[in-house]
Amino acid sequence: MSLERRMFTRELKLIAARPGDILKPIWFLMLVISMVPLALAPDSDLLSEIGSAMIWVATLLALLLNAEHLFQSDFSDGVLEQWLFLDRPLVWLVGLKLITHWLFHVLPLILITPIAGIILSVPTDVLLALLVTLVIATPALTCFSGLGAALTLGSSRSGILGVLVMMPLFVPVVILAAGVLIRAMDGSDTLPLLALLGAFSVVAATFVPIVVSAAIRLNIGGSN
Amino acid sequence: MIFEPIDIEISDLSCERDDRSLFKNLSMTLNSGQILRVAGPNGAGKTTLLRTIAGLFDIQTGTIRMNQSPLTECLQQILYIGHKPQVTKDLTVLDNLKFLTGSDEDHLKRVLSDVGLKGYHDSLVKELSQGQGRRCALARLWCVEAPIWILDEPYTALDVEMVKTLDARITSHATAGGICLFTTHQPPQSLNYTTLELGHVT
Amino acid sequence: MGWRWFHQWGSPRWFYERAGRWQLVCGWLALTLLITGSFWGLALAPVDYQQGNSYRIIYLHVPVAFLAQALYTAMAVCAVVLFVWKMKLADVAMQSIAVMGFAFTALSLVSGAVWGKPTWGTYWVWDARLTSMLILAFLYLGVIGLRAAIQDPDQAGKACGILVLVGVVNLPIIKYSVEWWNTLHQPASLKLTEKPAMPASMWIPLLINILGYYIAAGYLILGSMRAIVLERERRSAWVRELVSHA
Amino acid sequence: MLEFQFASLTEFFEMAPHGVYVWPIYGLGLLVLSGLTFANARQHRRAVRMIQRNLEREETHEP
Repeated sequence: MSLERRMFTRELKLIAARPGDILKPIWFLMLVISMVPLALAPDSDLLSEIGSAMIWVATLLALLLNAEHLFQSDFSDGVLEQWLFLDRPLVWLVGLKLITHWLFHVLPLILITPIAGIILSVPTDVLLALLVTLVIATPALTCFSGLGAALTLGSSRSGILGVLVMMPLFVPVVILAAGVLIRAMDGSDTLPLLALLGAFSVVAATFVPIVVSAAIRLNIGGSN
Repeated sequence: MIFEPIDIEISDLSCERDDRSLFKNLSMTLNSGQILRVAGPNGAGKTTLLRTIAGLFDIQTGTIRMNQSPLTECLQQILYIGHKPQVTKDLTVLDNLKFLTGSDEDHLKRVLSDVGLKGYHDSLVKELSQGQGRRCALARLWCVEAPIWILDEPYTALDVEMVKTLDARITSHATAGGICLFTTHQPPQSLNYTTLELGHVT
Repeated sequence: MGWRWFHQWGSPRWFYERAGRWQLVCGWLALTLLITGSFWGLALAPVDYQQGNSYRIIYLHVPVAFLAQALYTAMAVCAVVLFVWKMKLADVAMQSIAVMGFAFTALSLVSGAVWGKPTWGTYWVWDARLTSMLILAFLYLGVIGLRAAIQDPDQAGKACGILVLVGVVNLPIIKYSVEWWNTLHQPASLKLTEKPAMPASMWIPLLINILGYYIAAGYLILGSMRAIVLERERRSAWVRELVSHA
Repeated sequence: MLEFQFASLTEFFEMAPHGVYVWPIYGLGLLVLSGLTFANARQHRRAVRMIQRNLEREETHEP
């Protein structure tokens, strides 16, 4: 069995062993979304106007929450340092890990957002735009939150620090996605912005794994 | 199987941690078939030396070469088992070993019975005792075909029988032309090894 | 040849001794410039015919805002030096600059907000410049927080270096996206444009203060670097000797 | 070109109508600059004292 397939099956088995890792962010997302009408007003016009933005922010938080597990448990078990002895470059393995993370941990979160959209009475066409922006933007977000997780591996009580450190870097993505949603709301052309968002994701997915592997290498070198 | 002849040349290796010099100007050559025990009191830098040779720590000063080429190009030749568990608690014994070694299931089951974990292949690692977990990590010694073994405290939590099994495995590895470096506080009885004392070098 | 000046920076002792003198020079120079510039700006510069006296805040706000952005770049330069030449002093500089950078960013945010009150009638508007300054403050905080979380100073330095480099690549993207976002959501009516023709009696004190704040930042960074160098080199012979004679 | 822009010192301190905004900001600026200077000096002093303590401890341990 090739190393790539081994990593993939291992990830699947880990999910089967710890279903909470996937369920908790979804739970979190739905909980935050349910809080919005309670904190604001059950007025559906108001909700539909801010709903898509709320879902975006909540997804962002949920995404960062589950990125914390990306490397932490493998690092403290000493499995992560074994990656260096496998006959693949570390960058490649990091890239694979980020891809599996996106597939198994981020995609479920995106798939749940229509339900969140329905309960916040977001109009269907906006909801569709929301889904598209999430699918296009999350690769970049996954890479950056992975970097946050990798940078804070070395600190014993990192907790939410990875989130705090990486959040400012999400600004361009959030702004572009919001631009798409605004245009979708008044029915104008969203394609140019989506292309820009996609470009950002592609660039991030190309370069950030290199930085992530450097950060991991650094933290392995410092632990004992 | 017999390994290609291999040598590790360490020259002028020095390391400082937290402003303390752990070892200074350490030079030695390890050849095929050699078993080296790194000894010394706690904090003498045993783990640091092992991790440096394994390429996990950056070399501060000095060089380590394997068969004349720099260390970083030869990491696949190394099997490193540190004192972290090296296994994932939430996975079964078999799944752990499958991922790390890439061996097939039948071979792994044979290995597991060799290390006294027969019938445990479907157990989660967190259900095992500490010694059994250690056996699971050490089972990789029977699967991976790396000539250089670097084992940090491999004897911890092992019973007498497993210690003997491990000694035998290390001996057969050295006979096949492999190199083994290890640390331990209880000197193993049935093993022929040379010792490097750390902590006395000034 | 000619590289000695650069390699000297690798020696903490050389730096510590020289920095003490530079610090003194910088301190007095900054004090003189700042007193001159601020007094000129506050008392001698003519009143702005549109904004009245509230514009006098720019003699603090503009230099500090310049510094806030320049210091992040300086930090990135230090990160490059740290990774390319493995110079520990660059890491010390990074640590000092992060704190000073955050202080100046916060100061520019507060002064900007207070200036906004008489000018726009409100303390905070989501103006492009204020917003990117706010993000910059968070970036600085991230660097400080990451440093504080990792125990080993070498490792903390490298982790911060990575973060700073990623940040500096992102900074222009953040700036442009925030500007674009600003035009998307509100017409440019609130945007405050610098008047192109400022009389000399207005911009000369501004220039003096910009220079003054830059030198003051240099003074503060040198001071903080000296303290950190002393702390990190506590085991070395020269520090022991220095301290026992003190 | 360089003349005092205010009729009196009181007017200068009032800076009507924006004195409430201008003066606190300059006060804050002064506070930040002096605070940082003070913090640096304190950090330096503490480093020196820590090293001195270490030296003393070593002397008592290793006669």
